[in-house]
Amino acid sequence: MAERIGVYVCHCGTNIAATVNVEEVARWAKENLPDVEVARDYKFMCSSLGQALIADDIKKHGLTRVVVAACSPHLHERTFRRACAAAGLNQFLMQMANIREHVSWVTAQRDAATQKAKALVAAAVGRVRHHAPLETMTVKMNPATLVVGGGIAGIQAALELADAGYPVYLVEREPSIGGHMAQYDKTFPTLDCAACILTPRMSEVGQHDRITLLTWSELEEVSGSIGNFKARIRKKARHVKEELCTGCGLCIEKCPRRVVDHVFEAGMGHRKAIYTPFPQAVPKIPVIDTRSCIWFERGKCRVCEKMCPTGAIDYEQQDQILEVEVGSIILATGWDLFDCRRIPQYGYGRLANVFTSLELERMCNASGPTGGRIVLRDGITEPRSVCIVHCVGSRDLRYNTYCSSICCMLSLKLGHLIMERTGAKVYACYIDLRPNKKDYEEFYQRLLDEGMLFIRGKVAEVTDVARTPAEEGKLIVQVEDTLLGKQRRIPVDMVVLMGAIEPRRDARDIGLKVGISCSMAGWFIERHPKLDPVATMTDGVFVAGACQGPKDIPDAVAQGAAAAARVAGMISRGLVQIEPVVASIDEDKCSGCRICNNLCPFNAIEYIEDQQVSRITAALCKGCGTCVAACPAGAISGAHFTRQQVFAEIEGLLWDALHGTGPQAAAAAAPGR
Amino acid sequence: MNGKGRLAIYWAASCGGCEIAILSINEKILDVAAAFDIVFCPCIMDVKTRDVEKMPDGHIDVCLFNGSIRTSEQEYMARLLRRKSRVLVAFGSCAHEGCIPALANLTRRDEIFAACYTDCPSADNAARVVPQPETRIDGMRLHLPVFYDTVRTLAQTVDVDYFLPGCPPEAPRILDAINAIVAGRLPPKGAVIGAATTVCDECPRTRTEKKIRRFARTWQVIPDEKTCLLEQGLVCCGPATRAGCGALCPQVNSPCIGCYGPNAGEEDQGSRLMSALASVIDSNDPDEIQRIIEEGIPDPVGTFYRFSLAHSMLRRAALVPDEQRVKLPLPAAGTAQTTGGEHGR
Amino acid sequence: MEQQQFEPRIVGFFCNWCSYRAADVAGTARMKHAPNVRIIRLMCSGRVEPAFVLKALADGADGVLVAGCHPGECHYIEQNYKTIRRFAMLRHTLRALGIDPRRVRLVWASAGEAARLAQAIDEMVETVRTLGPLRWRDNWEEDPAQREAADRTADEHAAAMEVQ
Amino acid sequence: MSERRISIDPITRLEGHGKIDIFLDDDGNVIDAFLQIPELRGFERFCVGRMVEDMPNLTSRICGVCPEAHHMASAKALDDVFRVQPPPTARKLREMFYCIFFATDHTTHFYALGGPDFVMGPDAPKTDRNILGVIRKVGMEIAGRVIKMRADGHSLIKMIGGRAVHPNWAVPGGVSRGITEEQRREIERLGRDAVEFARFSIDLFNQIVLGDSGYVDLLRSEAFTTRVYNMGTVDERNRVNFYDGMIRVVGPDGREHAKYHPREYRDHIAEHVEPWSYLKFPFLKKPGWKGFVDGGDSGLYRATPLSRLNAADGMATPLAQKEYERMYEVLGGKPVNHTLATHWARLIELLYAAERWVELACDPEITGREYRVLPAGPSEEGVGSVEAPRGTLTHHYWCDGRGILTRVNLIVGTTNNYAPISLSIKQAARALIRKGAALTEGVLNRIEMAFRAYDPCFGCATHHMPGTMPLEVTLRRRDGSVMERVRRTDGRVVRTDGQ
Repeated sequence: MAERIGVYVCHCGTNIAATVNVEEVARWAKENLPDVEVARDYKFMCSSLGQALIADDIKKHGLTRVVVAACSPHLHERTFRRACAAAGLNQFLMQMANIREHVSWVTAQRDAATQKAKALVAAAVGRVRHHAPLETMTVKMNPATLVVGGGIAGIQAALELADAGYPVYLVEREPSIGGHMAQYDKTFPTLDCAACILTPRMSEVGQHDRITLLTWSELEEVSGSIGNFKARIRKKARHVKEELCTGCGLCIEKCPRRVVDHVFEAGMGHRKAIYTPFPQAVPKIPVIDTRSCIWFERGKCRVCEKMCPTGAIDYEQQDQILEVEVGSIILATGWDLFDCRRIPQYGYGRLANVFTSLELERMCNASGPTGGRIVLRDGITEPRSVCIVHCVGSRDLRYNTYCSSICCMLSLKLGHLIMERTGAKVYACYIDLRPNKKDYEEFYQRLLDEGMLFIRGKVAEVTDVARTPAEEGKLIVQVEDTLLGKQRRIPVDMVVLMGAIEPRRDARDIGLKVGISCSMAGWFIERHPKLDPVATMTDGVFVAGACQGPKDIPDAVAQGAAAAARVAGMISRGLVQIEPVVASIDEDKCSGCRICNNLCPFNAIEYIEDQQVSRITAALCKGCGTCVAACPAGAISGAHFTRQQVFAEIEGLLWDALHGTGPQAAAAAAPGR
Repeated sequence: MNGKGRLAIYWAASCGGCEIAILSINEKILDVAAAFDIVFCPCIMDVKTRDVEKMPDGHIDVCLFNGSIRTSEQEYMARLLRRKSRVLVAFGSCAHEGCIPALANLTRRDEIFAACYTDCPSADNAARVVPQPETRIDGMRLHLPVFYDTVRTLAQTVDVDYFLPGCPPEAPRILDAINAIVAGRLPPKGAVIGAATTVCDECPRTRTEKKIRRFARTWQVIPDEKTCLLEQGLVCCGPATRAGCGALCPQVNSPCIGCYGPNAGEEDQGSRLMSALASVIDSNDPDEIQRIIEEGIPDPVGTFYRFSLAHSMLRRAALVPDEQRVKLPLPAAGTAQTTGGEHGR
Repeated sequence: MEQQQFEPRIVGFFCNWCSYRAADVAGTARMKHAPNVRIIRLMCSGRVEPAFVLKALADGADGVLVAGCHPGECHYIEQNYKTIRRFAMLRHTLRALGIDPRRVRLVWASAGEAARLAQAIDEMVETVRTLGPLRWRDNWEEDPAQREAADRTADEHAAAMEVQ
Repeated sequence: MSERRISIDPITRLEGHGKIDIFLDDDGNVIDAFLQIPELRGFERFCVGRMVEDMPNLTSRICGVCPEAHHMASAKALDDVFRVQPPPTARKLREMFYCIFFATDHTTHFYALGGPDFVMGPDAPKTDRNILGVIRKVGMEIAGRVIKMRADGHSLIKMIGGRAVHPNWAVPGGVSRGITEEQRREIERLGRDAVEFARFSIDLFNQIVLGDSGYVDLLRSEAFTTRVYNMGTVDERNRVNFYDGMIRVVGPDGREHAKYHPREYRDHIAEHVEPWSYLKFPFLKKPGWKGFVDGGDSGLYRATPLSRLNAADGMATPLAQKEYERMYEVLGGKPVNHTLATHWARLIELLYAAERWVELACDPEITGREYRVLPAGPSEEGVGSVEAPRGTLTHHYWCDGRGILTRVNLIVGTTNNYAPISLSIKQAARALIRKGAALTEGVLNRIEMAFRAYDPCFGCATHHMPGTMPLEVTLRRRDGSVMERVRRTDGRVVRTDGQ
């Protein structure tokens, strides 16, 4: 059936008309292009009068398609779509031809410009004929939310949502929530006690009736899409029956096996084979570490079992797989510390008294391995001089180019604690100091007053090879003081390395599971770095905290809250809109060859084993069209960018070559050989 | 179709396999004889072009025309049979898409003559004789049809009603078509009578997601008989090739070579295959990608357009490849064309 | 003389997020460049099928320019890597068909790189100008001599008369 | 002096285009006769640039009537290119497959193409002179056996090679897939039927032809006798073999002229080119090209069932050997130069093919699992040769280090016979067209019989596409004006036959 197409050529004042013969283009379109019912030129199509012009024609001439030749669709596509919709024409039956940005503004040659404008209009007319009316889809929103990661960011997000009255599943891979913050003693710049502000939030989570807390658990797989995700979660065997355990701690006390704790204590302290990471752990229920448990090793012992007053120990316990259904997902998986061994010249792991920031954090912690005493590896001697090395693995092309952003403040905090508790002389070797937030600069000034010594220069080496008697038995920090412009050798008792904040080693796998991607560095990519910092390219999936980039506690908390707010908004609306520009598979044409199966980064394509066809979940599809282009059977079509539409557009663009008009089509007409 | 219909079977530029395929419907051929009077079939009976020329236009109910068009004589026969037939069916890959002989569209008449007559390793042709449209031997005149540069499909020569794909079409599909015609259950004009999915649909091999690190040449691997050949690195045309054969080649452990042409609604089989195979190359490094492609697919046109070059969007290789053109700095349009042109002949 | 000069027709396939915006910015900034490239907007360079390029060349384009986001910056995460793969395959095939690879070009342009894009467009137009018109359909346009030959067959038959 | 031309355009009941022009003087005597082949496909050229391993599939499209022959010759050329020896199982599978094809193909020719001339008789109404006529004459029961024979052959070819027409099976170093024991049993069963069918066909030939003195005279007549060299492939004991062996050439006098390995073909034969045909004329180099004349001094040779029997010392299977001996006994010793005896020879080959097929089907190695070995890589050159039903078929490839073809040469079954066919036609024309003698359709058909005996496949020959146009004889003056035309008017009759 023949379409009735309206073509509107905009002067845009003189922006277009000065270079393109707009009247000619309109006249030509009416005379030469099939099914063009009306073709007009007008001063400003985007003005309310211009829009009214279109609306009237739609009614008067019963137009079924509209082409607007004006500026870039990025500027006014919405405008003209609304105008059409208002006049009762489906908004997707309108096509724009960009004759300003792509024509009148890039050339001064009037003929060439007019010729090109005609081509673009012909293309739009050719294309729009094949447009289909599309409707935006809506899906119901499941009010439950999955939060992955029980650090401060995840805790914040979970509490915000739970307090708003929505159910939350909080998944944490360690036996307790709390994350890195639980390892700290004080927090900068206020120096208030981390535990004092964190533990109340933790127990809130533990007790909240809307939060299902799943510790010692990991995310296995995610399917579905915004509004209706399905998540499979592996609840690792604790070998302690949660429903029976009272958290009395007897089992831990009596457990004969003591092992170094590399996770929570950062290798500075010990724990038992059955343990909770720290006294205030939430939940209090311990976990048997089967790799070090004597019973699991040699099949004897069972002391904990004997000791347990409630018979909660269960050596036979198996991993469980839980299926939860949620409407959205918040990733707050946090960060890992840079492995300082990677920089051998700093001697970590070789020179006893070179420490990492986390190790020092644990030492400072009153409930830590040393009860808060800062000592050398011998566990007795207090250092009389300490050097803090900044940017270890950050701002360094060989490791991470980015700035870990918290180390400067961390260094100041540690410097303060060291001086406070040992009176030692503290140096800090830095590249730049970046105390760039509220009250940070003040804190820096305070440390200057307290006598912390700052040397601007990147440390070249830490060694124990003395050159002078004064250096004997010391660690010597080799650094160029770029302010004094000379090499310095600073002999100290202790060196603290400010290791970089790195993405979780398995961040990419997690990203893959939920269909979001990581930057080159490995941080999850947000939808927009400024305007949409917690959403991602996958609808219904949000990120919060350090998994999105290095950040300190206040920022992590802010993001947790922000993510929660975004989710709450969608839940309260109850429905979510989905763009109709998506791909779909004609299952009769699909032969199940599975070429398309791993082409979608958003996991929108699934293979239906029993029917031997692939299927696209519209809600997950972003409409990029890559699978459409790949399908060897031509079974996949991309709404609003179908092969038919693009082909028609190409033919339009080349109207002068095909229909033998224009400068060289004349030549083309001449016999070729 | 009431009463007996009139059937014609003609071969233009084809290998004769289509006739053998028709004979291969075996005893069913007698049913056909019952439904149709065969009024023209030079392969098996002595009926003449003269008779066809004498027939009133539209006298033949159905003409199964196999073979492509590459000489003046074939073009003449195509026009003649179009005129005389109510329903003209492009039968088999040659008439439909050009088939393997259309790979000749990668060359030119002069190159073919050179290879066959003047530069042929076994020819004894010091005089460099090549066939001529007309030869006179003391007064005796002998004519040969003109040999074209480009192989054309039937539809590129005359108006065609239906297409039957395959090299050759498998017997069951032939019967389907004939029965459809007899029962008057004809699809809309211009339709390809065949399946609307691709060979994988009929292929019993197990498939998973595709990640290709290397395209293997068929002589390089003995493929496992159970799993998808493409996943074993072999360039199997199955994913981009219309079903209907029953995936015969994969079942003898050989990759599909694409004889049924593109899937329903698709025009250019090679481009679909190209796009699909490239998409599943498991590398993001341009150099590595280049290497994988060049080592594994040294002959892209012969691989992707093995059966469909004449029917493809570009139809043939440039008569005058860009690199053979005389390059002038910023040539005026006219000049460029004529210099380009002169190489054509 | 100016009119005499061969003006290539080049079809552009630009992704919605980076390269099409870059082309817009080039306009907004009034960066003058060759008007020979006629741009089709697609959501992603990953949507570009070899068939699009073939179609353009067959229908009279002298060249094709595909533009997308820089690798690693794809709006759809990694789809432009598929573009790289397909493009390599396509050029490999076009070379075999006697088409100079320089007629078909792939460029990356972020929304900010208007100048870079405009320059790439000018370069490409000049390159194609030196390559000359492609005028692909001439490759199979019928040689009049061929039609005559076919008609001759007809005449010979027509001239014939019957004797039993 | 007005010159007259008879144009038989085209010749029918063969695979391929063909046109015969016979020039007469005013007395109506034949001056000269030309067999023109009006087409060409140029595989030699367009296969250049392809992947060499693609050739078995590409070249099988040279001819849909004998794709198996090209498939096999090509596979053997690849074995040579890749310097690889297929394991015994593969070798035997290929030969068995090939014998099945041979039996099927010979059946088709005898009953559908050449046979009608004998079964129906050269002067029978042309409308009956075709397979349908044969069916009517010999009866549905026999027709059923013919159809079954072909159906069995094709079903086995499909079972083994993947497809009934254009198999996709042979690869350098063997075949892509072996056969199972149950498949083997089926092959053996149908093979035994084939042997019976072959014997039955020979009996039929005995009754109809040898039982009819008219035919025997025709067969022995000078008009159908062409004395040229005979070519064929022989095994180590000089017995006929279709799949593999040495090429042996025997003179019209029966003496061995040459025996060589297919790789050396260019030392022994060359091809002559004429401007009036797209097909080349191979000839033996030693005697050389002397034009269209026969005898020991002319380089013309035949490669047909008859020449294969002439070139060999016997058949490798018992029943066929008996028939072989009987034929030479009846026709007066070797070599036989009576063109029409080719039909007889073809039936003897049919019998041999069937027997060999059963032999191989019963070979314990035939179901072996080692049916393919992987080569290291391509060398620069390779030649492969088999006996196609219509003559010795040679594929010769050159390729580069990547296995991309740089040059291709093909000498195809029928091509070998182009010159002798032209000669036979000339001889037949000279003998049959004389002043005063009425120029009947029957006469023209006898001329056609001269080449039909060769079962020529110009589809193969010119790697052009076959397609025949009906027979028509036009007598013209030099100026081209028509003097008279003889034509067959049997189009309608066929229709009425159908009812």
